[in-house]
Amino acid sequence: MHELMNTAREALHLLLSFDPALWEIIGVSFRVSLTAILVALPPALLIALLLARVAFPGRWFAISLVNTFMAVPTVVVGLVLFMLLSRSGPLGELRLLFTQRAMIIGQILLAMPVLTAMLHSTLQSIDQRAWETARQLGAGWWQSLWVLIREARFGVIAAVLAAFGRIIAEVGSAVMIGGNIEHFTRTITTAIALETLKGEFAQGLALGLVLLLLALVLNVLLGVMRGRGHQTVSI
Amino acid sequence: MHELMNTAREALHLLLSFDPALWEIIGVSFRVSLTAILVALPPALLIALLLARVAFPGRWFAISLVNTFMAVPTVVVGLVLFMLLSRSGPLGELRLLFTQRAMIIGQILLAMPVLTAMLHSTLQSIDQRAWETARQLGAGWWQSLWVLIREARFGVIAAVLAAFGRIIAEVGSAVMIGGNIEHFTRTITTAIALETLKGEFAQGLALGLVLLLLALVLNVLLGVMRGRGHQTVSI
Amino acid sequence: ADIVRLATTTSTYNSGLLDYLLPKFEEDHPYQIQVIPVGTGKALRLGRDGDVDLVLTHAPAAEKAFVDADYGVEPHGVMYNDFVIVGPSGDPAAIDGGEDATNAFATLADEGATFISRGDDSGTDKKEKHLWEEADVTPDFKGFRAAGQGMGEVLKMASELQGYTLTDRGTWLAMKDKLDLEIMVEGDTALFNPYQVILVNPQRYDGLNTQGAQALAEWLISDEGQDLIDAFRLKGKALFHASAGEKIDPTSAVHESD
Amino acid sequence: MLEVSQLAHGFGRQPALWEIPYLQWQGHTLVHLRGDNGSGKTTLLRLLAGLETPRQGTIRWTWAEAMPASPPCPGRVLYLHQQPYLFDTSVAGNLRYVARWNGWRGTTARDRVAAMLERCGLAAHAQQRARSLSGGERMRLALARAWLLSPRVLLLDEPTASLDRQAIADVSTLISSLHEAGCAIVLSAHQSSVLTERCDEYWCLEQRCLQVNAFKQEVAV
Amino acid sequence: MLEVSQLAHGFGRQPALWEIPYLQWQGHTLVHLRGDNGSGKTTLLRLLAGLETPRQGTIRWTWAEAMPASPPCPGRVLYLHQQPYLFDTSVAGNLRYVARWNGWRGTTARDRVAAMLERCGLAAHAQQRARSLSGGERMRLALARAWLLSPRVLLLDEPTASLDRQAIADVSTLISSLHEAGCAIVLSAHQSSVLTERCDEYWCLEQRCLQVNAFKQEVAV
Ligand SMILES: Nc1ncnc2c1ncn2[C@@H]1O[C@H](COP(=O)(O)OP(=O)(O)OP(=O)(O)O)[C@@H](O)[C@H]1O
Ligand SMILES: Nc1ncnc2c1ncn2[C@@H]1O[C@H](COP(=O)(O)OP(=O)(O)OP(=O)(O)O)[C@@H](O)[C@H]1O
Ligand SMILES: [Mg+2]
Ligand SMILES: [Mg+2]
Repeated sequence: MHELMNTAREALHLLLSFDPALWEIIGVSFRVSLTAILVALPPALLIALLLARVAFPGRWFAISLVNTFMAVPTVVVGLVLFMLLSRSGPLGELRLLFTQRAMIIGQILLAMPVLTAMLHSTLQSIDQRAWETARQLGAGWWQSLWVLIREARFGVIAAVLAAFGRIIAEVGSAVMIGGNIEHFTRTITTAIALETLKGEFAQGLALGLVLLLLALVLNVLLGVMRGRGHQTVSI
Repeated sequence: MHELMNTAREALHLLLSFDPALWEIIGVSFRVSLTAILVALPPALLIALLLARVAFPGRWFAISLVNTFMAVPTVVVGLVLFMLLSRSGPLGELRLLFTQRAMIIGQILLAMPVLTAMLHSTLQSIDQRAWETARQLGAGWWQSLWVLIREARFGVIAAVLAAFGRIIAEVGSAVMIGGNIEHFTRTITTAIALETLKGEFAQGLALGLVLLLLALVLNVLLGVMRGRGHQTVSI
Repeated sequence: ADIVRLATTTSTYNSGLLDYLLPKFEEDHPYQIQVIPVGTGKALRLGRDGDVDLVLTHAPAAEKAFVDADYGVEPHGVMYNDFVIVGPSGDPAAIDGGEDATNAFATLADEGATFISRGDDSGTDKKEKHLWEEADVTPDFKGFRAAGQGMGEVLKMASELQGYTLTDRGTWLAMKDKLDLEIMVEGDTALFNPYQVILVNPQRYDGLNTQGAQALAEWLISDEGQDLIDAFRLKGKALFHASAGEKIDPTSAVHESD
Repeated sequence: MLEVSQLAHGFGRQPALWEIPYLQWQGHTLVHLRGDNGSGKTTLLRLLAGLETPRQGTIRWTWAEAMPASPPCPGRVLYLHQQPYLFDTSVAGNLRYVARWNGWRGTTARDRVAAMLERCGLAAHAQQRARSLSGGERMRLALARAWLLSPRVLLLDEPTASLDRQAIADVSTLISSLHEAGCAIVLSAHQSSVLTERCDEYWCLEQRCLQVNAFKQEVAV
Repeated sequence: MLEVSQLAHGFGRQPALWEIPYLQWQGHTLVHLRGDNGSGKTTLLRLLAGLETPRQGTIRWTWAEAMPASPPCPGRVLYLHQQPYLFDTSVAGNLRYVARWNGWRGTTARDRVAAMLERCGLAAHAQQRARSLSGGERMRLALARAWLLSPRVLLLDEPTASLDRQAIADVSTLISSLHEAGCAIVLSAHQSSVLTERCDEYWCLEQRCLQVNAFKQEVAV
């Protein structure tokens, strides 16, 4: 217990000391993960809409497949990307390995299944009349999609948060294709893994708390934005 | 490309050879993760219901907190549990470290936030009249809860799958508190991590594919169970 | 069976040495060994916290501190191998051929060559830091990259980025087929790499399996264990040299030509 | 018996929808609740069913028989939503829920469910998904669910709005027999029909007040 | 002009709800569509609006003016759900959506929205969340949304079911003026009212057939 308390204190100290090395790592983490989410969101939305609204043969299998991809271990994504981006791999010429760009690609791959599966379940639960009504009232295809998203906004936010949580917290692919290089591709989680490897548990835990504090700030901001959206249906 | 093809072939071979060592690892993985999900589900449901239906001061903060916990890195959960369960930690007397039981605890902690957040978003999207109607028609509190879950079954299944995907694919906490001990606490993901560490990428990837194949089987089964549940609301 | 927990570095585990040794030990002893492969730092930490019964590591300075602080008892040298400096076949920084590791490091810094450092406080990392000190450079030159990962990953990274790195010979041998690298410097006495087995101090924690740990440690330094270590081959190459009770001559470090 | 005093309710910071200084109802009659769109009929019925807490004032149900006093008490005072919520299962499944919740088992449950389906003209739709019913069929199913419980008091929010002429006649008959069996009923409806004509009492929400028996003539027109 | 031939539709493996060998409608009249619960009124209207594909047969809309021919063509043939779907925003927001989708901007949009709110008696509720409206107010909002578009043909599915007497009168006036402005209207309704009495034509779904102008007398009763 005592050690845990010390660690918490150390974490706060770390955060408040504005240690530039720490903020550099935080910057890399958030830049990579936020970019990945932003890039992954539009295609995930489209696929989710397709799966939720368009009847095509093999749809059920496609949904199962998306759900399955949620179980892809991060190391496996890391491995596959590594093999593709490696000098001896088919995309070696791009020289992407051990760059932030490669990490973003990895996290996009990790975020896609979570986003798609959650968005599918959300969009599917929206009343079919919503789409019909929008189309009838003159909305184009994209406008109707936008209305659906607005109607499903709580679910969409939950999906984005889940995906963001997954990729900001992941270490397997970040370390494999980022390489945990100081000042370049070291993120909070790869730094934690390193500290743990060294047996510096307190330091690792402190970094973890820093990550949590920042995630909390982000979530509270979102919570305020989203406002109080509970139903008051009395009819 | 060639290497990737070979690896895929090797994976199939591994799976079909019914190598007992492989199946042992698979057994550990699924036993641990499924147990964790089963244990985590009821409390997650209750908390989600509370957050979705009961107005109490600080509810929004509580929701943000749950969302935040989705961003807890697996290594951090591993670390904290490690420090608690270590011989020198407060719970060291339980002798849980490096056992499957400890891994289950770790995965419960990892599954809870994902489950709770997803279930909250699902239960919240269910029409308030569902609960009222059930109560009016004589359902008890638990029966009404059960009806809500049934009404929200697609979302509930999506939540369970997301949480399952997260914990079966995680390696950080499994390796920290399980210890990756052969025949005892080696799971698919810790084995992958080990193979990767050794540079045996093909072997690691093969294990990853095995995991995916099994997850796919599980998902297709669930998909069949869930059936074709798309709305046909015409009114 | 009676369970003994051994924390060891990934290098010994990944080379396959323990998979080769331990079944032979378990055959004639009533113990079952659970191996927990981690970094040196974490292995010693596990020992300090009493979560394992003994450790097998290769970081002399850290091990000395571990024993001095009474966390561990009965340290024994078990075996050794050595470090080598590896780099891309073209050798852009022109350090090849020498036996002088310090000199080679100084050249790397002067040339601003790409160098991948473990940067994880492991035994190898400590050795590397020591060499930078000897060469009188602060490692912040243009091509210096602190990866903070295990040996295998760092080797992979060096190969991908066509840079230099310092590695233990075991990992190097295990991985060199998959790498686009060659040995640049080897045989320097400064590149010596000894392994020790240390029991966790039974006075600090109840319920440690010290008896089993002792049996294992004694077996490792027994003639039987030592012969087996010497006989171990990875891809046809000897990897570890048994050294129990010897005052080792560092110059006899294994060479790849063995 | 229902006793309401000083009741007022509204939403947000708006003024109260209406104020009801005092209302007593023996709970034996068939009441037609009337009022313009937005006059607060739904709100009043929900308050009476205990689904909402009044901003001000009290609502008390008292029973001659010794039974739990305050709503919501399932099976005693039952409110039917204006747009009924159907559980996402088959039509028969919706009724089976009610049977299960009220502890009926085996053949009892099966018989009662089947009889009710027959009575409400839904037998042909028993296996259909409830959500795919037509507007009128939905309302019938909701009524069937409520009748299964034979509540002491039934609060029906525009039960006849989307029913055809024949259905209204059937519902009227059913309601009358329920009423005769001792069930008190308040129903809201905009349009007069054979059902509203059978009512004994008229409540009207007008000018933010509840007027009792004030417009019998007007309706009868 | 609407031309329907050999039309039949049903659900699952059940027999068709009805069969319509041939129907031609010039699209100038005000039509009252009638039929019992479950006779297939909603289904027919949805088919006409192009929201469903018929199991068999064809539906063709042709216009004198050169315009896209096949439904769904927004703003041309507009179907109003029996239970309208309101977007989860304010009442005014629901109308602003329509304005945006149809490319109106700035003051034009604002003025039209405000005028329509006024016309439909919803001005007082402009900022309220649409989902919290009363039953009648919901229907008015749905009507307001549709009117904003001034469609060529309007298919109204029981628009008056939950409206009060005054509202029905208002709606009748509005529908009449829309009709005079050239909008053809089909509306389904169970109960006769001032609105149904204004209809020029009667369609009745009876015994699995569509009978045109067959029951004018009966309704007038
Ligand atoms: N949650 C809410 N927030 C704000 N206003 C509300 C809310 N719920 C209802 N209202 C308003 O209160 C008024 C009364 O609503 P209520 O549903 O009780 O009317 P009603 O008499 O049932 O009308 P109708 O005949 O149209 O069903 C309406 O103007 C409605 O817009
Ligand atoms: N998706 C569906 N699957 C099966 N049956 C359906 C489906 N949709 C509608 N039906 C059935 O088809 C019949 C016609 O439905 P429809 O909604 O067109 O009737 P309606 O004439 O509008 O009735 P109401 O006056 O009650 O609104 C009903 O019996 C209904 O149960
Ligand atoms: Mg109402
Ligand atoms: Mg209908």
